[in-house]
Amino acid sequence: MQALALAILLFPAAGGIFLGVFNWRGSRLLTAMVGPGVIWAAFVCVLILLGNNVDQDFTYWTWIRAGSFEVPFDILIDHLSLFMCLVITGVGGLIVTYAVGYMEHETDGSYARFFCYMDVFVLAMLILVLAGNTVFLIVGWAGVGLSSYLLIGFYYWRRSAVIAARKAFVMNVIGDIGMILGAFVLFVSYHQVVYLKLFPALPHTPDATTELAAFLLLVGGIAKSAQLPLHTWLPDAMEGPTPVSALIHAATMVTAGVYLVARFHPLYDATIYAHAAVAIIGAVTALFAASIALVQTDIKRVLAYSTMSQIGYMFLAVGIGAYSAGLFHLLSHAFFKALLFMAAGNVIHALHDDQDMRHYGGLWHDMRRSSVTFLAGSLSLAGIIPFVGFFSKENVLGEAFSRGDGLGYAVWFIGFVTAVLTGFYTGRMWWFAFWRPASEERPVAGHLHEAPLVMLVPVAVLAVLTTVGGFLQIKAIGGWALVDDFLKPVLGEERIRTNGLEYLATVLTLVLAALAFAAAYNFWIRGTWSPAGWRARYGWGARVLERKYYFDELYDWAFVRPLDRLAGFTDREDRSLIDTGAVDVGAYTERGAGALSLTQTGFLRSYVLVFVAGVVIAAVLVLWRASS
Amino acid sequence: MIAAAQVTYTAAQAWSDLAQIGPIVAVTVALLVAVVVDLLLPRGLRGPVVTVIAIVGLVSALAIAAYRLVNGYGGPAYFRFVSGDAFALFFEMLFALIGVLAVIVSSSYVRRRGLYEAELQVLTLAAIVGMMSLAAAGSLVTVFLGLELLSIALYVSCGYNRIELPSQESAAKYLIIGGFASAFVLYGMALIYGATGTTVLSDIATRVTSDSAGNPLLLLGVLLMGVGFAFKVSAAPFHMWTPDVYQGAPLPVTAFMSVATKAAAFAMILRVFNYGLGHLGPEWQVLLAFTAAASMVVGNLMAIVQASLKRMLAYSGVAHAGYILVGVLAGGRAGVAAVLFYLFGYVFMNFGAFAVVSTLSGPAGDGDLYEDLNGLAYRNPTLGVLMSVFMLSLAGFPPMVGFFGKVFLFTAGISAGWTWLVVLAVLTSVVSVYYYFRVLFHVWSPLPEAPVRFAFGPVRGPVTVVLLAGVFAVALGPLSGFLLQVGLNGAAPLLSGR
Amino acid sequence: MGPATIVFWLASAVALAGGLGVVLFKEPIRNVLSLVLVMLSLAVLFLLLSAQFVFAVQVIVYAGAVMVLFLFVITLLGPVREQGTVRLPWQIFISAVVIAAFAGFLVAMLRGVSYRTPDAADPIFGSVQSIGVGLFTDYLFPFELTSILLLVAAVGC
Amino acid sequence: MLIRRNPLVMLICIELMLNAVNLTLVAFSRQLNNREGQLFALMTMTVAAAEAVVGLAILVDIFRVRDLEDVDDLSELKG
Repeated sequence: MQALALAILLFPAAGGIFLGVFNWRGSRLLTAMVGPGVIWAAFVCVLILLGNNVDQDFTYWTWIRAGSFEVPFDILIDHLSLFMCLVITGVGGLIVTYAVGYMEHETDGSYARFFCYMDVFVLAMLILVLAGNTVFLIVGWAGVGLSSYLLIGFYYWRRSAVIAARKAFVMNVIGDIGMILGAFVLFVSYHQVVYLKLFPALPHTPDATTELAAFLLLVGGIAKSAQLPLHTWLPDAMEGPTPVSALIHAATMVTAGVYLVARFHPLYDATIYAHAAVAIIGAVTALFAASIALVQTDIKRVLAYSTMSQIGYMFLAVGIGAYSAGLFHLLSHAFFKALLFMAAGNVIHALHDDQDMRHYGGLWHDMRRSSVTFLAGSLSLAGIIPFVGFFSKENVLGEAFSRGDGLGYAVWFIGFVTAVLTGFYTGRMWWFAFWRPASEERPVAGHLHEAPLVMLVPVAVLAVLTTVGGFLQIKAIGGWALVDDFLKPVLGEERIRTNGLEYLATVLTLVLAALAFAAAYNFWIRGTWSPAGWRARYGWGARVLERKYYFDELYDWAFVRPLDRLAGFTDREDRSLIDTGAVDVGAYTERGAGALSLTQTGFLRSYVLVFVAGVVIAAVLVLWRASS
Repeated sequence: MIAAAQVTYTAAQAWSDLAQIGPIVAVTVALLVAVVVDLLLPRGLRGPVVTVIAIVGLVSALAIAAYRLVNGYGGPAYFRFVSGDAFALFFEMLFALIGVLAVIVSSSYVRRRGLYEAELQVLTLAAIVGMMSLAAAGSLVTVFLGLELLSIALYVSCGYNRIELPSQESAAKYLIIGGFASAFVLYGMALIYGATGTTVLSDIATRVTSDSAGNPLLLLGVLLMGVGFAFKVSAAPFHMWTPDVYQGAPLPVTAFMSVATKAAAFAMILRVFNYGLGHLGPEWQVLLAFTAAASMVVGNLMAIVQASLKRMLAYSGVAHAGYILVGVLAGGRAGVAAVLFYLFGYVFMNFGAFAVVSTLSGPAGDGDLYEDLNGLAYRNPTLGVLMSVFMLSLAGFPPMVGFFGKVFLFTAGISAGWTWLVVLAVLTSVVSVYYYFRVLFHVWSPLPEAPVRFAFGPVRGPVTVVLLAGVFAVALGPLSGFLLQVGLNGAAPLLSGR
Repeated sequence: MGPATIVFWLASAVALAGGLGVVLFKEPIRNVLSLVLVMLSLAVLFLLLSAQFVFAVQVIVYAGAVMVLFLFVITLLGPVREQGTVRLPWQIFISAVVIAAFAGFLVAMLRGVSYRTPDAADPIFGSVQSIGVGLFTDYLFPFELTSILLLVAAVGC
Repeated sequence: MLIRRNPLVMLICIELMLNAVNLTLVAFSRQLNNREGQLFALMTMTVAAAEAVVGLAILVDIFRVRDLEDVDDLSELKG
């Protein structure tokens, strides 16, 4: 079993190395076999481990030993990590298989490069969830950031892609710092990095240290999961190829924050403010993202904002302590969002990479199979019974409602409003892009080609899962709770619901979301209530939403430009701050004497002056220290 | 009546002392042979032969040091003026390794630039002798002489390209500011000698106790020495020379200097401050904390705006000096081991990066602008991939060695209570990601339309070196446990006194 | 006030004057000659401090050989008088401030300095013999290092 | 060092600094009855001589390459 646990990591690693090093110019068929193959192999390993009911911390060797600081290379196999591995390798396998068809237009080198990156990404993600200590968690965490950077910038000849990649990377690195500092705080306070030793050492009552550590880890979580206020990278990340969006920006990477909170649940259970912050950030992000999704016209961006919104639900759930509800929503979201992205990918593929919904229409006739699957995903996203999204969302909101305190009701209410908005923008997407008659701006005028089998089969599998997956956990109708039971060894018992009212709330949510979905038809197809009229009346609102609440502008103003200025300023330190006036004089000399133009800086004397000034500062410090 | 009669120095003693400085002897012998050979052989043969001699000398130094380290030999020699302990052996191995790499790179470089070869190798060997003595020093006198030996050898190497003004300018600047800093160090040493009556570090360690902290002579001595040491590791605000000197010097010299001087200077700081003046901790710590913080901020910010890789790496070196100082400040077993570990990793990643840049130089000059790297990954995939590895490692990206080095340094720093400094270090190292990744953008950008400024010459030597450095930089990540153990062994002699 | 004290004050005054000359003169040749003056007066001070060997080396090697080298280079390059500068107009002002601050701190630091009690008296202190024994026992390793140092200097120029 | 602009004079100033150190060393040596200070001073002289020689060599090289009257002309490397 020990070898098998390691094999989960070794398969994608081997695949990545093979494709990256040996198969640059190798056979295309081999690439198409190896790329998804290794992920399926890892999936099989996970299944075997699951079948044998393994629950153990495997230590392979001790990586670092320095006094009390000891980092073993260990893989923690428990129900939580297996659950995550199932999602990553299962859904990931489907997506990478789908990519075999989607990326077919790439050149051979690019084709291998794509699958190499994908395998590396899956590897990093698996390290992240399998790590048994905080150091390896950081390794995986940063590795995920790096590979996502590579994948977003996959079309590196497109400037926008490169910029988006850089933006994602910077945001992720901000998160990494939080993460690293959090791990530092934990290590310094409790002298442990291994989870199984760290968690028992945590106090059970809140104190400043645990709050601080939990907040810092949360910074890592919100950056990776694109929650407020570190969310701006996710919509831009849609510059990557669609399978990347499906894998990274829907199913796996962005849910890492949820996993993090669940993994560190002993820490969050011991805190008050940090834990509540998780719920509040999640709820606010859910509402915020859903409102922006109302006005987006790029289909992948709509999906991106809906991803943010759904992850907000997950944060909300883990923030109120309903960990397995959050993870169930993670699972369900992985199903339906990957489905939506891939079905949308089929359409984009058929329409020659046009992502603007306004140019769509008539797809119901031309691409029936993709449309049906997209409908399943949409209904699930909107939370319509009996799709998986209904059950998981109901689970989250029900837990919030039955919590019975102010926080619970508050986040429930936000979640409820979001659910209605979700129904509306999902409906808009569906009616507008698929149901409406073909737009005259459609880039492909005639009949559209349905996607090839290799792309349709994974979509179909996910469609089936989306339709029946809800029956894993049907608390809403008083049934069983397989996910709760499965995760119980790690996350503990879920609360028993005592409040009967929440079923009423559930019905209310369902009805209103369904009505909103239907109302979108009136809005966008029948034109009973014209969007143009609304826009005329509330133009400022639309503008705010279209500019995404001006977050990008805010960051540019608050961070990017001052940093540029600061860097420019220090740049001139050598030149003019110290040699005040030297630049002008230098320019004067240049004009006057021509030859004497080498004079602006690099003056030895000012170097010596700075040196002596440094000595004076040092002397002040030493004197101050000695006299105190 | 004469004291000389009492001095007995037997042949056995002489042999044992000589064995303690075995690696230094090996390099010195190579140096002397090289000088003689340089005079005797016809011009065409000199370069290759001297190169071979240098490599043989360095490799045998490496072997001797490794042998002695493994067998646990080592102790003071020559009336405690020099020591062959594990700390010294660790650095001697490190310098021998860098030396081999540097000799190979410069051999290829000077041929491409059409310069004389033999003298540069002789100077490199001399600098290595100086560095090794510095790491092995048991007395302030040895420290000073080692420092001067390496500095003077480097002054000359910087101006090695005698017909180009930048090279000359770099040498002159380095010499004048370096001499200025040396005078500071020396005055500090004189004051320490005045306060303690000895220059032997172990005696100083016993004579300086914590209650002598108020002694102005010691205080001033620490201040002046600390300033000079900070200069040598190019920590801000004593770093002003670094970018200019790095940019002007011939590339292999810059590469060698950027890593070896830094390692040697840190060996010196550890010897003198952490060991000799351990009881004055609070006094020198405040000074080094100030320079560390200044280095991290200034180095990282200035590096962002550079257009030349040499200058960027110079400022990044300033920043790294700041990080390493965190470990020095932390002190103790963990801190010193972390410093040794980081230096070992840093040496290979930084040298590797410079070696990559050195392959871009041709008869026309050095290709050290970002633009010169465009499409490197497609022109020479090996170099491209390894350059990316070095940059990731310098940026402290897991699972490269740079990441683990930072983990060790910062954990040691936090454990010792330097939390504010570590937080600053983490923040600034995030800033550093920005400029390291800029290099990656250029390396992986598509091939330029215009013809590249510098085509590849015969670069098999440097490529080998880069490959070696890359292997070290990558392999050290997984092997970090082992290396840290070696570092801990090396730290032990410094701490046994207390 | 014995003769030794008078010599001390005289030599000190000459050394200080020479030091100022080194810093303030504008023709290199005068700087060098001032430095020679400083060195000779320091040599006298060394003698007063019963360091005969150091005295000899100072006169012969330093003031003699090294300074001649300086003079040689200056004559080789031709005497250049420093011109008034247009560059770095603030340099002198800032320098003055910084140096004043530095000097102030030095004084502040050295107030109340206490010296270490001397070692036992050494009958041959300062003699050439004492230095010789020292050079070839204690200072053997540093001594050898200086030989390499000089070799490098020879190779380097 | 701070106000002189002739590189030669800067070298001379360094020599002056080293001489000051020598005086300190020898004075301490006398005061402590300890010969180490004198030995150290001898080493310093050697170093000073070597540094002066190398420095002069570099400066002569520079003067050979171009006519330089002022250390401020050594400012091609900058930024």
